[in-house]
Amino acid sequence: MKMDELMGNPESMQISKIITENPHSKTLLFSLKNQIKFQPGQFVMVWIPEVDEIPMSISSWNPPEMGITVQSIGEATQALISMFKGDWIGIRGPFGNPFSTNSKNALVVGGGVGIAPLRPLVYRLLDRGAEVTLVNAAKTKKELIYFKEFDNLAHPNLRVEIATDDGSLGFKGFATEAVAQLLDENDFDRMYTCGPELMMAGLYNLAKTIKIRFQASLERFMKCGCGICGTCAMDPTGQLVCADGPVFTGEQLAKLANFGKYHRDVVGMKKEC
Amino acid sequence: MKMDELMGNPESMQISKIITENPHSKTLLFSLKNQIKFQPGQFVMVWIPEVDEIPMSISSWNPPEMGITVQSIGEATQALISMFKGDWIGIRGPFGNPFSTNSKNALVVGGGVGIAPLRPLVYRLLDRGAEVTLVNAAKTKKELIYFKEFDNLAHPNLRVEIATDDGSLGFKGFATEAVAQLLDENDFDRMYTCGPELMMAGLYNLAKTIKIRFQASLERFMKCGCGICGTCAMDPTGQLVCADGPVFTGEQLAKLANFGKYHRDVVGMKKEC
Amino acid sequence: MKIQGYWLASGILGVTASTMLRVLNSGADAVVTKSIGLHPRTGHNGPVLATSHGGLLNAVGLTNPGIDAFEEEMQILREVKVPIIMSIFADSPKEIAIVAEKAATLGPSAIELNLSCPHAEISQISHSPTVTTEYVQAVKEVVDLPVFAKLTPNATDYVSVGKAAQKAGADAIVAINTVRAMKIDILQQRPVLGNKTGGLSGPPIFPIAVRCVYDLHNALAIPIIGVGGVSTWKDAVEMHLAGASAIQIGTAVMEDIEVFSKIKNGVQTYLKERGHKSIDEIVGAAGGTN
Amino acid sequence: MKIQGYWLASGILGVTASTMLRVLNSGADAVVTKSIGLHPRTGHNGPVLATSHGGLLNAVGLTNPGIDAFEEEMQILREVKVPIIMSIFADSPKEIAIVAEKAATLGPSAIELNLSCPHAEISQISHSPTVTTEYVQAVKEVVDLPVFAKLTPNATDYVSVGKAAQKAGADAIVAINTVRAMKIDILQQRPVLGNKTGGLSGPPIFPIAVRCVYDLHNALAIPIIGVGGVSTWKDAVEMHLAGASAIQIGTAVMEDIEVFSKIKNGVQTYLKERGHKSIDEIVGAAGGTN
Ligand SMILES: Cc1cc2nc3c(=O)[nH]c(=O)nc-3n(C[C@H](O)[C@H](O)[C@H](O)COP(=O)(O)OP(=O)(O)OC[C@H]3O[C@@H](n4cnc5c(N)ncnc54)[C@H](O)[C@@H]3O)c2cc1C
Ligand SMILES: Cc1cc2nc3c(=O)[nH]c(=O)nc-3n(C[C@H](O)[C@H](O)[C@H](O)COP(=O)(O)OP(=O)(O)OC[C@H]3O[C@@H](n4cnc5c(N)ncnc54)[C@H](O)[C@@H]3O)c2cc1C
Ligand SMILES: Cc1cc2nc3c(=O)[nH]c(=O)nc-3n(C[C@H](O)[C@H](O)[C@H](O)COP(=O)(O)O)c2cc1C
Ligand SMILES: Cc1cc2nc3c(=O)[nH]c(=O)nc-3n(C[C@H](O)[C@H](O)[C@H](O)COP(=O)(O)O)c2cc1C
Ligand code: FES
Ligand code: FES
Repeated sequence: MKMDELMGNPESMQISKIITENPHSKTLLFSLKNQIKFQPGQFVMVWIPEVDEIPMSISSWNPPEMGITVQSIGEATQALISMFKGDWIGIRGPFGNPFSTNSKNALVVGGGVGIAPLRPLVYRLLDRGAEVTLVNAAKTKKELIYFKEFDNLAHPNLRVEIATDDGSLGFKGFATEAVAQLLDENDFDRMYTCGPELMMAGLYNLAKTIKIRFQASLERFMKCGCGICGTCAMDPTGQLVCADGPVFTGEQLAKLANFGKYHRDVVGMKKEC
Repeated sequence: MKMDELMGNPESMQISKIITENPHSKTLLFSLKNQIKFQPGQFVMVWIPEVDEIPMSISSWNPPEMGITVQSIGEATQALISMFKGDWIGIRGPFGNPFSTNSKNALVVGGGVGIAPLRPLVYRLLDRGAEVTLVNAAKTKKELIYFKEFDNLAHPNLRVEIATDDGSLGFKGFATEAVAQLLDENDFDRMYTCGPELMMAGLYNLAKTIKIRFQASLERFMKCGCGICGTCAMDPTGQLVCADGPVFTGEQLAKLANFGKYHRDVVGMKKEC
Repeated sequence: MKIQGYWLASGILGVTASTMLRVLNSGADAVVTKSIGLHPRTGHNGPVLATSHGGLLNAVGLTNPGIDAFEEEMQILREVKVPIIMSIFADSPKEIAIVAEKAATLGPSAIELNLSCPHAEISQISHSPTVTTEYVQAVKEVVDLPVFAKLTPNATDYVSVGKAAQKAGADAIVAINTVRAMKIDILQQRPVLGNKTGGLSGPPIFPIAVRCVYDLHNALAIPIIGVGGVSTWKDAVEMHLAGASAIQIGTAVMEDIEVFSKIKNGVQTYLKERGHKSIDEIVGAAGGTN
Repeated sequence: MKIQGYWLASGILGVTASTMLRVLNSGADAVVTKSIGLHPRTGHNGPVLATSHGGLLNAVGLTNPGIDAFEEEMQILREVKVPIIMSIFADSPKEIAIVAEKAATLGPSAIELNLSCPHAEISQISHSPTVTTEYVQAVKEVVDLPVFAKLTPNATDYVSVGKAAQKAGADAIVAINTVRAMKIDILQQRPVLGNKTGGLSGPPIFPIAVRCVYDLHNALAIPIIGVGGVSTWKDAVEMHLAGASAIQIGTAVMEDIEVFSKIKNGVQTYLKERGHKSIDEIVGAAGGTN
């Protein structure tokens, strides 16, 4: 057994750069010594010293530099966005199955910080010559992540749509509503998404109706990230979000009883989504 | 650390063939599963179940078949020559530094079961096109090992001389005396030997006098065979017979205070040779 | 239930029915649940895993939803034909009796007592023959199921602890739980695990587990269930020869969930090649000290 | 003597002056002799070594020529400027005092008490604080040299044993001796070691040793000498961070006798890169439980 590899070759490094994305999200950049392979959709386990270890999508990938985009929602994420350049963190990974990048005309929908794993996906799709429509959705304009970056990009194959719940920018309303409209007007061959699970469940239903391929990156509570603790299991298949996901296809999601319904909390008790 | 490799990739196997060499010596043949590299002069550690583990030169090498030639002198060797075809033994190795086969006209001198490691050496030298003179010495004719084999060989480049202490065959007297005579009449570029240490010390002096290269395979009590227990140490260099020997050159032997003088017994106490 | 075959060890994927079913479908002959206590329990902060020198370190800290919430998972598992063993823990004999009684109503084939997690309060139980006796007796008094006592290799005299468990009525011994250990990050100059210290599992502990099984097998009459570092059929054969009637596999599942059937096939081939009619012929065949 | 640097551990190449000199010339800062007893001792029958899952198993059984015959080797070593530590053992406090007194006359820099060989009669000493106290006291009463107590990781409560040794006057703790373990040959279906069971050393025991050093460092005031599985400078740094003032190296010498100087260089570079002025700044820097 190659224990180090299975565990994602744990490595400590110092944060080399911090970018403020919105009032409660930051992107942290750092350099890996290990040469790792990465596919959009994969994540790492981030050790925040003295606090906890939590899963984070890889949101930026320029080897050896990589980055994560963190939204503060509790103790560990708050500690993480409070760190300074030069502070030490631990990284192991990448883990999980990536998005398939086999698309010619892709619809990519990110809700909130769910845009993090979609950022490298968008770049990869563009690199492969695909047409990409990105829906960047948030509660309000201020909460948008990577807004300026994609706005400045002006890539001929990239179209960016903004959706805010309060209409402070772009489409007013939920991402699902914005997407419904886009689907009417366009011929996408695939939909990719990451964000609040209820949003993803809504999008899944839309994709199912018009029969386009669908991939969503799921979040579940994770203690190990590498398929041993069982915390992130899905019912009734016993698939693990860390090892068999976090990206699942529409066909896979159809079999998951808890997708859009419930997740398990830190002790393993069921909680509604 | 590659522990298995350092320990000589231990392996158990069944004895496939037994050849009686003389009243108290037998050659045991068996097949290794591990692909090992072997050079004449190297030895293995042989585990005799329920008894002990002892060093034995590799006396026969036809991969995957290999063999050892055992002379009974105590409990473990007695147990070994009392085994039957199909019995299990353990082998790890090969260990040690081999003979150099860089010779055009070699004198090879085996005393008693000391001929064991010299057997593959003789074949290797002949393969390399060297002229080989083999002195096969024993107390008496009956004790000679591989006598018939070499007698039947009739290789144009091989000359076999027999020496027995009692003159029951060949030269009458000690191997050293037979060798002194041969050195007078021939131009050897190297002398190789294995046998009783006093014999080897005598040969070393002869070689030194006429200034030809010399290599001897030493025996010391060995518990590990792989350089960790220290039982087989030589004074004052701290060289280990198992790891730095068992083959030593004349130059090396010149620095060893205990060569031909004393060895250490099982508990580490000095004993005269 | 018959104590034989290759089982999932406690704490690996054993929190939900769905993963346990998946493990069973992959060829495990039985599964042991995560150790369940009376109340929900968060466990230690992360990192809960680390690695050092080929081994896995964990300090999960007995995270579990509590016996009441676990009923739902057991309901699903009750349908299954293969043995489900419930692992339970508590920090007093009184409490373990309560948990055991509740567990028994959920229909497991046996109950495994975790007396040995090295990074939780309960770590000390199986260091003492007396305390071990109290726990085993407390459970045997309230349930009618087979009860297995899971021991620690960290105890000075694990053989006496095993004897105490046997005398108190344990139907089998499970050996071993993880070995005390830790990992320090040399760049951060601090322990990696949230709990600082933890338990070592995986291949490095295999020779320690074999010795423990061997010693216990030689001293006891009840079956030994071997666990610790098994990842190949050769390991399994060695563990059987030491005295294990059944074998549990934990860490190796991380690499390959098919490990159970692979091991089973390998052992079968070995038995056939060696002319053994059944596994019983090799259990404890390495002989012993008595 | 100052307790610092990288030393040869007891039992590795430590039976003759010549090999110890060779190890010193290869860069070791001190050497510990093989454990020497009152009388010559054959030790166990072979095999005395085996391997399992990356670790080394040994059951040498304290083979040694006895303290009187060992005088000759010590005479040679007395000339040397670096510290020579004599490891001794005995099976009663009375006998260890005799051996210690004799040893003291041979001019070592310190005496190390092997209270912990897991495959000999003496294995039980360092399982008990009381017995450990008796041995350490017996030696401290008769010699004026620094006395180190070498402990076993197999004891339920090695911290209490360490405390007892400290209270009895030990000047340092050496941790750890080998871990109880064994290897069974699956073709021969019998234990490999002549003694059947043995002690595990090498990389697999490293995280166990680190934990032990860490626990002891946090509980004691005397220096800890770390040993167990160290083979790289990274291991050495980790061991220092756990609390080891000096480090002994055994099994890794089998691979490379230059291991001492390689480790020393690696640690020096680490200290420089991290801006540490001396090793003291990192000893125990991983913090602790108290
Ligand atoms: C594969 C994966 C990738 C992720 N990528 C990112 C990312 O790129 N950026 C980012 O900001 N976050 C990401 N997350 C989520 C992030 O891991 C959690 O926000 C974080 O673990 C919360 O820790 P905390 O201590 O701050 O909050 P806590 O105090 O632990 O929790 C706050 C609240 O969030 C809930 N919660 C915590 N973790 C999860 C979870 N994994 N699933 C569901 N609910 C949870 C808790 O139950 C609680 O209600 C990802 C999660 C996964 C599984
Ligand atoms: C590198 C090497 C290669 C060897 N190759 C062969 C070989 O090919 N064939 C063969 O028959 N023997 C060989 N030997 C010698 C063989 O290992 C010993 O004869 C054997 O270990 C004796 O074990 P025993 O239990 O039979 O005798 P014991 O009862 O252990 O000893 C009988 C007597 O021999 C002495 N003795 C035992 N072993 C040694 C030793 N290694 N050095 C010096 N004295 C010793 C004892 O002190 C005692 O006096 C070799 C030894 C070495 C070191
Ligand atoms: C992540 C993890 C969690 C564990 N949790 C438990 C547990 O809850 N109860 C228990 O008795 N043993 C637990 N163990 C110990 C295992 O059941 C097993 O005894 C140990 O890991 C040795 O086996 P292995 O080397 O095959 O993993 C856990 C082990 C690991 C690695
Ligand atoms: C072959 C061998 C012999 C040993 N003999 C002794 C001994 O005589 N006395 C002792 O205190 N420790 C002895 N030990 C234990 C070592 O000194 C050390 O504590 C242990 O091997 C762990 O360190 P390592 O992993 O660096 O080898 C021996 C170890 C080995 C491998
Ligand atoms: S997080 Fe542990 S199995 Fe997925
Ligand atoms: S036999 Fe052990 S060092 Fe040579």
